[in-house]
Amino acid sequence: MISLHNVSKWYGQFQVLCAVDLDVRKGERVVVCGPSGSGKSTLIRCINRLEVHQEGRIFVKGLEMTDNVKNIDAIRRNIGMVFQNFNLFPHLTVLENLTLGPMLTRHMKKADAEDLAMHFLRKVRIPEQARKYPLQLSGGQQQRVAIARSLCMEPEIMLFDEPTSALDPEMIKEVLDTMIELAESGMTMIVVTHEMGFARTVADNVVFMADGRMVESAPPEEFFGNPREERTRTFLDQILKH
Amino acid sequence: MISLHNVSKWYGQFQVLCAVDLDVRKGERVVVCGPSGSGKSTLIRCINRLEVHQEGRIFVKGLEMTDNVKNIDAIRRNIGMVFQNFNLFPHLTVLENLTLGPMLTRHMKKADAEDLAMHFLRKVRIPEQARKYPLQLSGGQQQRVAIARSLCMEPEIMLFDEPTSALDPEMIKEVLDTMIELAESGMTMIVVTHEMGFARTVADNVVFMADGRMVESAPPEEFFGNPREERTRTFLDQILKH
Amino acid sequence: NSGDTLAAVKARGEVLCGVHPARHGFAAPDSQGKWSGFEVDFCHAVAAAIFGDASKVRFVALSSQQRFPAIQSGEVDVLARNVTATLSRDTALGLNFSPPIFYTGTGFLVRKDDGITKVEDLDGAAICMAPGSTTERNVAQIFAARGMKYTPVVIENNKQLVDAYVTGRCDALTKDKAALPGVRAVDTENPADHVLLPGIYSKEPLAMAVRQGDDQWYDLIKWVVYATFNAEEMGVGQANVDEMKASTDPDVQTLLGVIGDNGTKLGVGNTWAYDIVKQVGNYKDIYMRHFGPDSPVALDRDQNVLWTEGGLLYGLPMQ
Amino acid sequence: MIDATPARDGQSSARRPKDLLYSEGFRAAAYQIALAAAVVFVGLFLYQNVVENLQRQNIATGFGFLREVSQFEIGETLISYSARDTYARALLVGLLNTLSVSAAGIVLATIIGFSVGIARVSNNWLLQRIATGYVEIVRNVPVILQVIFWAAVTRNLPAPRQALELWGLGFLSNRGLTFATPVADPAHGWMLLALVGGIVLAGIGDRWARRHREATGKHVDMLWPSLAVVIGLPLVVWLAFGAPHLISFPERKGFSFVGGYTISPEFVALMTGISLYASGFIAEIVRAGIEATPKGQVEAARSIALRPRFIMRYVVLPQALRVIVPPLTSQYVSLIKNSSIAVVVGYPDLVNIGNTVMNQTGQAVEAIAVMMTVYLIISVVTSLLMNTYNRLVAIKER
Amino acid sequence: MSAADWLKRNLFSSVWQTLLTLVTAAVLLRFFWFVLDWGVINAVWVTSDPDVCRAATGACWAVIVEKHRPMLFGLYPYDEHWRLVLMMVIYLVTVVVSLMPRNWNLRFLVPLWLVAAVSIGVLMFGGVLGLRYVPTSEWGGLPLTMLLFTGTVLFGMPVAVLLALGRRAPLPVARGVSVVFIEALRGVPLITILFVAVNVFPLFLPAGVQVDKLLRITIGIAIFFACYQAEVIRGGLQAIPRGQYEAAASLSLTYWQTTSRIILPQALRICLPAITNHIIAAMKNTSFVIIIGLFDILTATTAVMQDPLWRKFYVEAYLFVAAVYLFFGYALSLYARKVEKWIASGRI
Ligand SMILES: Nc1ncnc2c1ncn2[C@@H]1O[C@H](COP(=O)(O)OP(=O)(O)OP(=O)(O)O)[C@@H](O)[C@H]1O
Ligand SMILES: Nc1ncnc2c1ncn2[C@@H]1O[C@H](COP(=O)(O)OP(=O)(O)OP(=O)(O)O)[C@@H](O)[C@H]1O
Ligand SMILES: [Mg+2]
Ligand SMILES: [Mg+2]
Repeated sequence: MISLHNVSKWYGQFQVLCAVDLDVRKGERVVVCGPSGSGKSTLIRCINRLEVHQEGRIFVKGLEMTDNVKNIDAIRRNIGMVFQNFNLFPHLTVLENLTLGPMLTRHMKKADAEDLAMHFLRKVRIPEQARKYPLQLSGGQQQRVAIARSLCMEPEIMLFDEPTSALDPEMIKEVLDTMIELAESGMTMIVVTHEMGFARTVADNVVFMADGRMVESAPPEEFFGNPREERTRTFLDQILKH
Repeated sequence: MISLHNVSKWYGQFQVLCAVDLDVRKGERVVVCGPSGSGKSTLIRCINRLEVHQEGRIFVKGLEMTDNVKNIDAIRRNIGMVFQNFNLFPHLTVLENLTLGPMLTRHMKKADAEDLAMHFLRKVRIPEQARKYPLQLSGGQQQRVAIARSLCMEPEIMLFDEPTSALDPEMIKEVLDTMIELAESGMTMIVVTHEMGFARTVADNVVFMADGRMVESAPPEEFFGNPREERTRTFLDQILKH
Repeated sequence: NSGDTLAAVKARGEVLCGVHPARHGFAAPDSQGKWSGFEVDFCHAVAAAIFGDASKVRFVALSSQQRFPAIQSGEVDVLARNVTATLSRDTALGLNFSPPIFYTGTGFLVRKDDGITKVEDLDGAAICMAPGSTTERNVAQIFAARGMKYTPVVIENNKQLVDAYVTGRCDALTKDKAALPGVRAVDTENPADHVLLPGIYSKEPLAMAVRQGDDQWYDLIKWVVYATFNAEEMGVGQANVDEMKASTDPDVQTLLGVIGDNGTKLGVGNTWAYDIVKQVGNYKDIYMRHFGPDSPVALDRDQNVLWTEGGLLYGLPMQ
Repeated sequence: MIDATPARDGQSSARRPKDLLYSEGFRAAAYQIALAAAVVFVGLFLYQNVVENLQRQNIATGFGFLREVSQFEIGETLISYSARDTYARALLVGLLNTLSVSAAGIVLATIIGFSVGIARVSNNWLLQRIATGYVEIVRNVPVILQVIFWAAVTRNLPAPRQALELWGLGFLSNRGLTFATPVADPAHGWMLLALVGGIVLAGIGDRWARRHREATGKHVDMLWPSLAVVIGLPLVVWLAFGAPHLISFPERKGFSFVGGYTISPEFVALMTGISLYASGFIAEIVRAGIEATPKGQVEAARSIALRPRFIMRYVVLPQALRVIVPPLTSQYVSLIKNSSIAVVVGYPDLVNIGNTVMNQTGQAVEAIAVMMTVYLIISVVTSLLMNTYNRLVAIKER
Repeated sequence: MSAADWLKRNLFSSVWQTLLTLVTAAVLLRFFWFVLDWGVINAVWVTSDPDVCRAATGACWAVIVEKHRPMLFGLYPYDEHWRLVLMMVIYLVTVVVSLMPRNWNLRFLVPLWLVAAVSIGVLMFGGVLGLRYVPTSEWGGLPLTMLLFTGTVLFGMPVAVLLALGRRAPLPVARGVSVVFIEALRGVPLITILFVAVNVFPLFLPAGVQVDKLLRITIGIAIFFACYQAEVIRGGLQAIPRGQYEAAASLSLTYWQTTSRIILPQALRICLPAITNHIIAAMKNTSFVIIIGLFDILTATTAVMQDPLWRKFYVEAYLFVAAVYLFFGYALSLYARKVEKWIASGRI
């Protein structure tokens, strides 16, 4: 589904991504972790072309990500993205947030789009909030709306950028539960997160990044049980001691 | 030292405190816990008259808390308060934060006030930060400054409202250590916290609140080992599993 | 209330006199800030009468908008600022007017090369004028009476007003006729390019004004004016006043305070009129100083001559 | 005392009378009464003085003068007016002039302000710098200096005889901007009607397109059809009336021009000065509005594959407008207030006429009160409208 | 980033951008050429003969050289202009010294300002030490602008703080009075307030009581300024978290102690940028006194431009006045930016 070859990116002089290689198969669930500033966000934002990579090649479902507007459009339709701070449209109701994309880019009828939206709202377990505005919801509810909004585009791939790090502890669980359900339904997912419990439960592969490099990539048992690299071990020690 | 008789308080229609009774003897250390919104903060804020109770009577060191300005002043001078998010004065240095109260309300000379401040800064183990501004310190250091600021008023009673809940895990310990030391020095304390380890170590009495009512009050061994009420048990189950 | 003003002036040691900020011939500061002009001299005359020292005046420049509030509120003691005496000002504004010190009427200043020779040629013209002036009303009547139209351009700030005419924004500048030669002489690049329309189209008697309700002060101002008229009539001028003191004419003797106690009756020294003539002059002296043939703003005396010569200046007897 | 929470639910007052002095509730009441008394006392004192002063000096009072005949002419009037009308009507003429110069100024300021504001956030470094320079200069030079400057410029334009010809359509001279206008024709009324009709039709078309899209999912671009109907309909009416094309060209005659329409130099100077000044502030408001929409919003919109114009229309604009409109309105109000410097250049606005009235009648208190009240009403009405708007578009929060 | 990169990104990133850049650059160059040609190359710098200026095709800066005294000093007696120069030096030194943070202690600033105020007063008024007495009605030019501005800020800021506190006070009467006062004054143009100060205010005083006109006008502008500034400060007050009040209360500080030591210092820091904007606006607003005939620098310049011989060069004269305002405004905002940086870095 997704493959990155030798992708590099610079901000001015500063190299954020150094020759990153990554392959994600259909239905595979990859968790990306690593210290702050290591380039995790940048990596997944490149896949969606919210950032432009400068070297290497990125393929999504066989289409190469170039500056071809058509390709970008096609790829974005196939990819849902969930952000750390939700980025819901505050001036639209939950339902409108959900139907905007389907109606404008997938040319769905309003009624159909609303049916679809309610379907996914039920899936994330907040159908009763459909008429409210985003800022009237709790953080956990907002993030679930954001997930539903992405799902309404019926993407084949979902990207998550620290979806729980802006949430209070009680709300983390509800969002993670939603994501686990989603994973179980067979969605291809790349998740940047520090929730190691989640990684253990659902990941097919855990990737560890540091300083823009992919340091280690392994199935969770191996990754947590027997990390190969010294860096990984230090990182895991720090994070699991907590 | 402190006694509450039948204290009730409403916000509009909503009753936050329902006929609360509480007695704290000199040197006693009481930990208050309970689910969010149960009125813990409101309770200790009433003791300091940061909130005004509407029914019942509150006595501190024999003085009744009414709207008599003289009494309020006398009581507040005897009570130190530490808040969840520190509430240090960001425009003053640590030292100025500490000397402000003594100079303005206790009419101390500047030199004396600074000696006193340094004394307590040493006690909370950050004398070297005296010239810095609060925002240049870590959360744990800020909270310790806040404790020192209260101590500079040389109060006989200290109130703590979830002093560690805004802190990162690494910093919680340093603040709890400071509080334990304080408890060992014989200070009368009421602490709202969910740190059950702390409660076990220092509390003479643990109080459990729910829905504005005092549900249970017992010494820690009894409270944790053999709670009388069903509500308490559920709460403890939840909080200790975590 | 009566007597308050004189007492206050004496206590202060100077007269506060409201004048026009820049009306050449009547009142204007020179580049050194020293005031001079016809109305300025009447202020000096008042000071001479009270203190025996004409220099004890402080001038307060007032725009046309500020002049009445300034006198009403006591910011100035006397207004000598091109005020036309009218009934409504006398009553509704709470003022009292001295005898007119200058008789004039609405005048028009126009450019020579526009070929305008009389008011009738101004149909359709743009006319610059100050707001709230009697001129503004007179122009409305003059044009209405002739069934003509015009575009008023009304600007309060005198500099801006004159500027608007000089730059050509207006075809004519209208003011009291007596004020226009000053504009022509000082503000235009080439005075010869501008002419005053002949004829007088309205009555504009300019007088000094004081607050109502202080009769003593009003009397003093009134008689200061008459003193200048009478001095001219008796032939007592700045040049010969000391010789005239020896005159045996009882009228002259009374005027100059040699006999009688007119000064005491007015609440000032008995040589008050002598001081006026000595330090400031009689009416003719004052007039010639500012409007005489040698002055930059030469003006015919027209009606501003003594009644004995067919003019309108008539000083009441000072017995 | 905790001043963030007024002691609304304070307890019953203390029990002993001596304690009363120390009671929070009693103290609050005492302070209030003292303050209220002081305010009333000062008010009465001032009122008393005014009444006494006016009476002692026998100055007329009251608003009766409004019904008296004004006896002066006004250079520019939007309604019929002559020296035989009342002071009240003269003031009305002034008010209408204030509103007309403000309306023109608002349009001009908005156009310039939005252009410069967008240039301020442009990707083009050069354009952005120029816009910044412009904003810094027009905002920091006093508006009154700008107006006086433009007044000097307009006055120093050539006299009518040497007027600058504008492509045969009009003249620019120190008598103002005179330009050709179509000779009045019954067709014009109908064309205006057609224009309004066209705008209404375009609105209906837009709604239809939205319904159609919602019902079928198909997007119909209404931009060109809308433009066509708004421009086309009046054109059709014009042709239907036989294309009346008589135009009144201005000609030099007498002191200035006959024919066409003339905008006075005072109007031009005042409008230019106040609108350039306001445009600098508007540019900053627009820039702030554009920058206020968080980057994440655009990214989220992109990630659901919205095309740039939809992102603009459905995500950025609705949020930016919420930020822009309130300060924009207060700029409009301050532009209206700034139009009062008309008095310096001689444009007959409300203050200028009020000033004349004040000089004529000598009733300064009343004349100034009239001016202040009118401006106050304009401000209050605007802020009421603004509050309503804010309530309507407010982003709902918890 | 290399220069080429920078150019590409900021000026030539696309065809459309390149076009835009070229067109703007052309216009800009044309404009600069004009400025150079008119303002420098063909300009006349010094001459006392207006005909020399008229003959030139460029700017006539000579008008400023020739007329600088009446423009800068207005009606003030000509022979006494040295007093104004001295006054401005004292004024500027005092201001600059008090703007330096290391001088920020009241024990130094209060005497400094007292001395400055007294010596400026002596210089301006005279009447002692053998100096000729000059009444305020003869003051003018740049010194008058400075005095109006300083008076506005010195008198207006405390009033603004009081109004802002009043509007946030726990006492409903105080709130009501402040709200009505602030909103009413913000709803009317400054001109009408000046009219009141000049024409109506004297009627509000008991008979015989006089207040100097200049003082009345300064107070009028100051109160107008205070109402706008109060709203800014209110914004700052609202931004102070409730916890600050509570912490102060738990230290048993009184209302005034809390306000002066805890709340105001923070609120003023928070809204410093907006406060500066309004202070700069106050400086611009002093120019409104032209309407009531006070001889500030702008009025003095319009009066000077009345001279028929030099009238033609009004553009140069007004550019000069604009430059004076721009200079002081820019200096103020630069300084404010510096203060913000100091605040951010915790220096003050
Ligand atoms: N627009 C930008 N300009 C310059 N540097 C940037 C920009 N965006 C990100 N960076 C830098 O690139 C590096 C990688 O950023 P990235 O957001 O990918 O890190 P991350 O691994 O997601 O960290 P975190 O866990 O904090 O989110 C960081 O050092 C960041 O400072
Ligand atoms: N100013 C207020 N107005 C109305 N309701 C309030 C106000 N302050 C608190 N409450 C409500 O009173 C209840 C008790 O609040 P309180 O802060 O005492 O709870 P708590 O036990 O401290 O909870 P937490 O653990 O979340 O701090 C809550 O339901 C809260 O929503
Ligand atoms: Mg990140
Ligand atoms: Mg709490």
